[in-house]
Amino acid sequence: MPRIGVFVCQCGNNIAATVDTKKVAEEMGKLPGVVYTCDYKFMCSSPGQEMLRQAIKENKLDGIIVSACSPHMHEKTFRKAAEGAGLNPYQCEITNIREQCSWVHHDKTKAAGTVKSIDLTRMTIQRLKKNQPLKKIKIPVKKKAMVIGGGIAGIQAALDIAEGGREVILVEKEPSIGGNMARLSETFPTMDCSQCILTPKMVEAELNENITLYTYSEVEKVDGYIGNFTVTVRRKSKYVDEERCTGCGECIEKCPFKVDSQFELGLNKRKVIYTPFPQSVPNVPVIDAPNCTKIQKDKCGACAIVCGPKCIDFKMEDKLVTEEVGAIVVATGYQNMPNERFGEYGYGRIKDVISGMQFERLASSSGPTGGEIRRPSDGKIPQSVVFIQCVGSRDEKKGVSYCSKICCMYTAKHTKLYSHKVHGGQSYVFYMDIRSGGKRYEEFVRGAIEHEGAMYLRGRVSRVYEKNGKIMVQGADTLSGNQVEIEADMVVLATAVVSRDGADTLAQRLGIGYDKYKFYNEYHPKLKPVETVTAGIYLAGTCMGPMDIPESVAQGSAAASKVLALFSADEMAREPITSVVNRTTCNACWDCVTACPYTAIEREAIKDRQGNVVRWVAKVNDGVCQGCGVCVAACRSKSIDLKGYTDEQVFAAINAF
Amino acid sequence: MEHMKIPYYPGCTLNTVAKQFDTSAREAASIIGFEMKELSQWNCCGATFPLTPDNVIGLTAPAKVLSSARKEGDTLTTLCSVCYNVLKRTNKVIRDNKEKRNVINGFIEEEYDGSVNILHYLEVLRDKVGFDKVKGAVKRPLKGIKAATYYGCMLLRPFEDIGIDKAESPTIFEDLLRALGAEPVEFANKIECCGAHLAMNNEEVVTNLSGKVMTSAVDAGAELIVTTCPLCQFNLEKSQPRVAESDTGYTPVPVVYFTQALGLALGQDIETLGFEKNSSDIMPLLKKKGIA
Amino acid sequence: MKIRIANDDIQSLEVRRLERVSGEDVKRCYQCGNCSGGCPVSYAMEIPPTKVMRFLQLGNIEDVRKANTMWLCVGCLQCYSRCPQGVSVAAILEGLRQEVLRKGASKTEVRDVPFPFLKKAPQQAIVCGFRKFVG
Amino acid sequence: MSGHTEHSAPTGGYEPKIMAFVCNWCTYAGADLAGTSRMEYRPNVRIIKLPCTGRIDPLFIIKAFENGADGVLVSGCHPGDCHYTTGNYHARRRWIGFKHLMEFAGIDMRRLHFSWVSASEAIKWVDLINKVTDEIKALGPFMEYKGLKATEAEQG
Ligand SMILES: Cc1cc2nc3c(=O)[nH]c(=O)nc-3n(C[C@H](O)[C@H](O)[C@H](O)COP(=O)(O)OP(=O)(O)OC[C@H]3O[C@@H](n4cnc5c(N)ncnc54)[C@H](O)[C@@H]3O)c2cc1C
Ligand SMILES: Cc1cc2nc3c(=O)[nH]c(=O)nc-3n(C[C@H](O)[C@H](O)[C@H](O)COP(=O)(O)OP(=O)(O)OC[C@H]3O[C@@H](n4cnc5c(N)ncnc54)[C@H](O)[C@@H]3O)c2cc1C
Ligand code: SF4
Ligand code: SF4
Ligand code: SF4
Ligand code: SF4
Ligand code: SF4
Ligand code: SF4
Ligand code: SF4
Ligand code: SF4
Repeated sequence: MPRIGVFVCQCGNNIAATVDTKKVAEEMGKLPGVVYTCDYKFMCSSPGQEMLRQAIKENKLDGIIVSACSPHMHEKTFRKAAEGAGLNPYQCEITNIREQCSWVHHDKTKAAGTVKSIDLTRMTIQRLKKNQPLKKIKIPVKKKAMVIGGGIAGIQAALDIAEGGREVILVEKEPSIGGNMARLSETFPTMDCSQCILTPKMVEAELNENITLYTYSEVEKVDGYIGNFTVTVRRKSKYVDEERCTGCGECIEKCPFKVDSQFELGLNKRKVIYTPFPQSVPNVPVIDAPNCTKIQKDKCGACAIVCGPKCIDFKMEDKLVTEEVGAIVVATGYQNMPNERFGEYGYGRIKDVISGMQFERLASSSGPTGGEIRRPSDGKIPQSVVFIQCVGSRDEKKGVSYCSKICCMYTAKHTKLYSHKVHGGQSYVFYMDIRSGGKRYEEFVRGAIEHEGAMYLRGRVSRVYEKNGKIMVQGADTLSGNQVEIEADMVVLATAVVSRDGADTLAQRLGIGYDKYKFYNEYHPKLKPVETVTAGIYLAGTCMGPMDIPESVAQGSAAASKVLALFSADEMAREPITSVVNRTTCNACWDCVTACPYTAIEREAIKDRQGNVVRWVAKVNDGVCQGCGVCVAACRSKSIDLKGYTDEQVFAAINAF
Repeated sequence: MEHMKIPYYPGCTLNTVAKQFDTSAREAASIIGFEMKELSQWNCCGATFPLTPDNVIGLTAPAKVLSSARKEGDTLTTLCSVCYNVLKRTNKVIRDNKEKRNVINGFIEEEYDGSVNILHYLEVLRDKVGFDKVKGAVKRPLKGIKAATYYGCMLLRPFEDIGIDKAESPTIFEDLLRALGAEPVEFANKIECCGAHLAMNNEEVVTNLSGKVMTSAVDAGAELIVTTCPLCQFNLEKSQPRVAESDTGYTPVPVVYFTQALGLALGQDIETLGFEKNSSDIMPLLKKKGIA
Repeated sequence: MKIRIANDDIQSLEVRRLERVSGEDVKRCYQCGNCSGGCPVSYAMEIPPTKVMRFLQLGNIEDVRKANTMWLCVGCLQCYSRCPQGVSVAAILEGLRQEVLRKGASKTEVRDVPFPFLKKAPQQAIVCGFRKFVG
Repeated sequence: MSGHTEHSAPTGGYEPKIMAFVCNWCTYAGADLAGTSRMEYRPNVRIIKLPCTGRIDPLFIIKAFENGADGVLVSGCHPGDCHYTTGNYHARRRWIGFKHLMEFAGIDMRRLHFSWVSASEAIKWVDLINKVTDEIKALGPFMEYKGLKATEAEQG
């Protein structure tokens, strides 16, 4: 027979005014297994708690009920008090007779409130009888983090974590970190040069002792859970020994072959052995294997000959490395929508129709034109440039329905750069709305219009075509209500910001969610903006959706602070409310596996002595399980149950109704 | 490829004022090695796909054509872009919209389910025959002829229903002309409208739109304009003198059906191509290029 | 021109009827201007396509009815093809034409069409023209 | 062991007994807010707190009816707001198959209510309880299962 104690709280007059607490206690005393009852003025006060501890000890109670306020208020208090008296804290249950009874049933005769309190307390008592002692789950935390993606968001996160004294591995799939920001010329709203503010950060990341750079690398596999991830990284062969390379650039100099530069978006060529851009970090070239004649046809080898330290190895292979980390920050960024999708704008057909990012390269002093705005077809300086906004954005039919958020700003920036660089040139901007929310953003756009003379036309462009060597831009100016046509020398498309190709594959490897555009889902868009549903995995920057540099950086720092908070203790304690599988009855239907929103359930092989698999069963990973109980309801053979909310406990409560 | 017989819907115009479109196509087919088998029973498709979805009656005429085609095979080919557009869109409605299918079948007293595959003659050449094979059959390459391939509207739009090629940057037509030895030119208005049925009451607009098509073609260096639709053909040819009148820099060029160009390249007897039924004259160009 | 706007206009039953006939939802239009920009006949229209949509949103169907726009639309579908919102102004204009034609009125009487045209023009132009202009 | 205290309203007459299964994060907190705001509502509901509506087993509901409930209410977070991201979707998906089961078990579907109440929707909670109580009251006691419990007890 259990020995249960029931403590009914009066909460001053808060409960006692409409609930006869004495009667509740008396009634409960009549139930089998209840060996102690009382009612008291303030259970949560120090004397109240002391009384509770005393009663447990004196009456050798093995379970207690406190009928008082909401468990959200004092469950922790009373469980701690019970623990102080040597009771397992999960043998203490709360009945809510304040928020659910006294405060909502104002009947002064106390009839309704008392009856309901008695019912609720009885239900809790019956439930308590089925309780099992539980232990908090302790998870050791590996205090090393991984950041995936070395754009500005990832760099910032890595630097902040390193600054906090923890080790970080920064994984970047390109030969250099820097991401899209490395391509930009000057940046809104302050117009500082992108390279000037980015390069120091890149170098810092390279030099910081706590940061290990894995460039030209990709995450292949992720196992484990918060505090204990095991990540397999493929380090693609650079064909250059990173340790020995001095970055002298001789090899690049001597390589006789050129191909289109991806970094320059086709506006320029690069060698087959290359660094993406001069300020690359690390400053170690890689060989573009599919284009290298040595690797493909065993001819050439010029680079290896000139390399002083002899670090070129044409036989080098990819390496798989495994890293154990406690937290992961995902900062894989964005790409631009392919412009070819909009045949009406002639991109790819008309040479001087370029993308906004290509314009950045033209305007960049380290770009293919040394910062002069020259059009790709003939190198002439364009005297009129038409900018088309919302290309692919806000276009449900052919593009994406969302607003890309940054293009209004960077287009205004482009008109400014253009007017500074080409005197007498005229820029035209076709826009639908100008979205310039942010500190000093609206002023920035107004400046482009009022001081730099950009002509803003409200309307979309319908088509772009060539006529007598000019580019004709045909659209509407909805403010005057007319069709308009402009003869331009160059057209710049502000193409939509979209998720990276392969973003979904990475998300699946990490077990994080993504939306229909393959942007990663934050746990809560307002209150948990850098967390994911998978504990221990955080997000930063444009892998979540369009944003500008300030936001990306803020998120990098936010994610880093989450990681540092996690790393501040050696282990994490978690509520033991997790599911367990009954291995004898589980028939491996995997319904629970599909149902679990956290992919917390794994398939486990049961082997015989010889090591042959005899059977499969489901297995819950305590580190991952969040205790929602969805799996329990999904299991048809009743082979999985949720600790703290077992079927037995719930049925006991229902049966006591 | 074994001998192919493809059910064929000529439509009313190809039976009358655009006879040369029809005959040149049939002849070319037989040279390439397939047969266009005219439907034994057909009626006018209505020449307009009703743009308002509540107009189901407008779909009955094309539905009748489709249901008789069903009895003769599982594909149906057309030449005229308008017929193609109307039949293909109607077919899609019947296939995808059960409610409308029932209403339409009730009207035409047939049980048609939308299972006929509608192919434009260009698609037959591209997908069933293959442009390579067409190229192989060329006897009289249209060498040195800069040709403007004028798509117009109905062959391409709406993309979701038609899908013959990319709506804004199609190439099927150019690819054919290239196979025939001609040099297709890229011109601005190749997918813009010629003025269509406004021919009936608004010459001004038709001249303007057709004029833009032709001037942009000629500006791009075209010496010949090739069409896929009798109405385009009519509007362009009819407007050309007026365009030349108002724009002194404009040199008129011959306008022909693509099947005429095809027949020419395949070595068909020039006399049988019906060029005399066109109101523009292709002969000087052919002479100049040493083709005739 | 000043447009007075009242609740009755915004909730106009006539516009709702037009929406039903055309299968379009005028609210979908976000006034980007692409249709006016691309419409080949826009230049000759008294109210270009984008403005047609705006007038209908405001419930001002009267002015749209009076304009030449619907009779100039060639049904080329450039508006629909490029509308980011998937709106077919062509269908709206057809709906407006149908309103007139279904009442038996005509834009063009058969006797007004010149005989040489009837003789030489492709049948399809005549059939289509009749469908678009004759009630 | 069941020992439902028979009770009647101060006015006398029939008072239905209603069991509510609510999630811990949204609806339970919403009900708490009704309390802290001192709102008043009908006293007929007994809450059982679960982590998520996704935890609810159809048998819980059938058992509630067996134990004398005249109506059952299920309430959790709004779609998209689930604390466990998709738990409530699972719950909703399950209802579909589950409705048939209920009907098969002879339960009048009007006695089973589903709702979404967020942590801030105290008013919605109050209105919901009042509405459900009145509706069940109008339906009268759920007699189909009455006595079932007793027979079971005799046998087992
Ligand atoms: C034309 C243009 C102009 C702009 N101008 C401005 C401006 O003036 N001011 C401003 O504030 N913002 C501007 N922006 C926005 C700015 O580019 C972004 O806000 C910023 O670059 C986002 O940084 P990020 O780190 O989130 O992403 P990214 O820069 O995209 O970095 C992501 C990094 O992750 C790497 N990566 C991707 N996938 C993987 C993987 N699977 N494994 C490993 N690594 C991976 C990528 O190689 C890349 O290095 C502009 C954007 C454009 C398009
Ligand atoms: C009408 C309206 C509707 C909105 N709706 C939304 C919405 O739907 N969604 C959304 O995301 N955002 C919304 N917002 C924006 C949202 O309110 C803010 O983003 C958010 O509240 C900002 O929080 P905060 O902590 O920065 O500032 P605040 O909420 O202003 O908090 C600052 C706190 O600091 C205290 N304080 C100030 N000075 C001192 C001092 N010297 N010493 C000590 N304490 C001090 C203040 O008393 C206050 O408690 C809305 C805003 C408005 C005006
Ligand atoms: S335990 Fe809760 S109900 Fe009791 S006195 Fe404290 S606050 Fe009030
Ligand atoms: S071996 Fe390859 S990378 Fe080296 S110089 Fe030759 S082509 Fe360039
Ligand atoms: S020559 Fe050798 S050391 Fe110099 S950059 Fe090339 S690989 Fe590095
Ligand atoms: S930010 Fe401006 S240009 Fe970019 S999608 Fe939004 S509204 Fe269009
Ligand atoms: S309780 Fe929820 S999180 Fe845990 S295993 Fe079951 S479904 Fe997954
Ligand atoms: S649903 Fe139940 S039986 Fe099926 S695998 Fe999971 S625990 Fe095993
Ligand atoms: S293109 Fe579409 S959204 Fe834009 S103005 Fe025209 S109808 Fe409206
Ligand atoms: S269908 Fe009519 S409104 Fe639309 S673009 Fe063509 S002519 Fe203009």
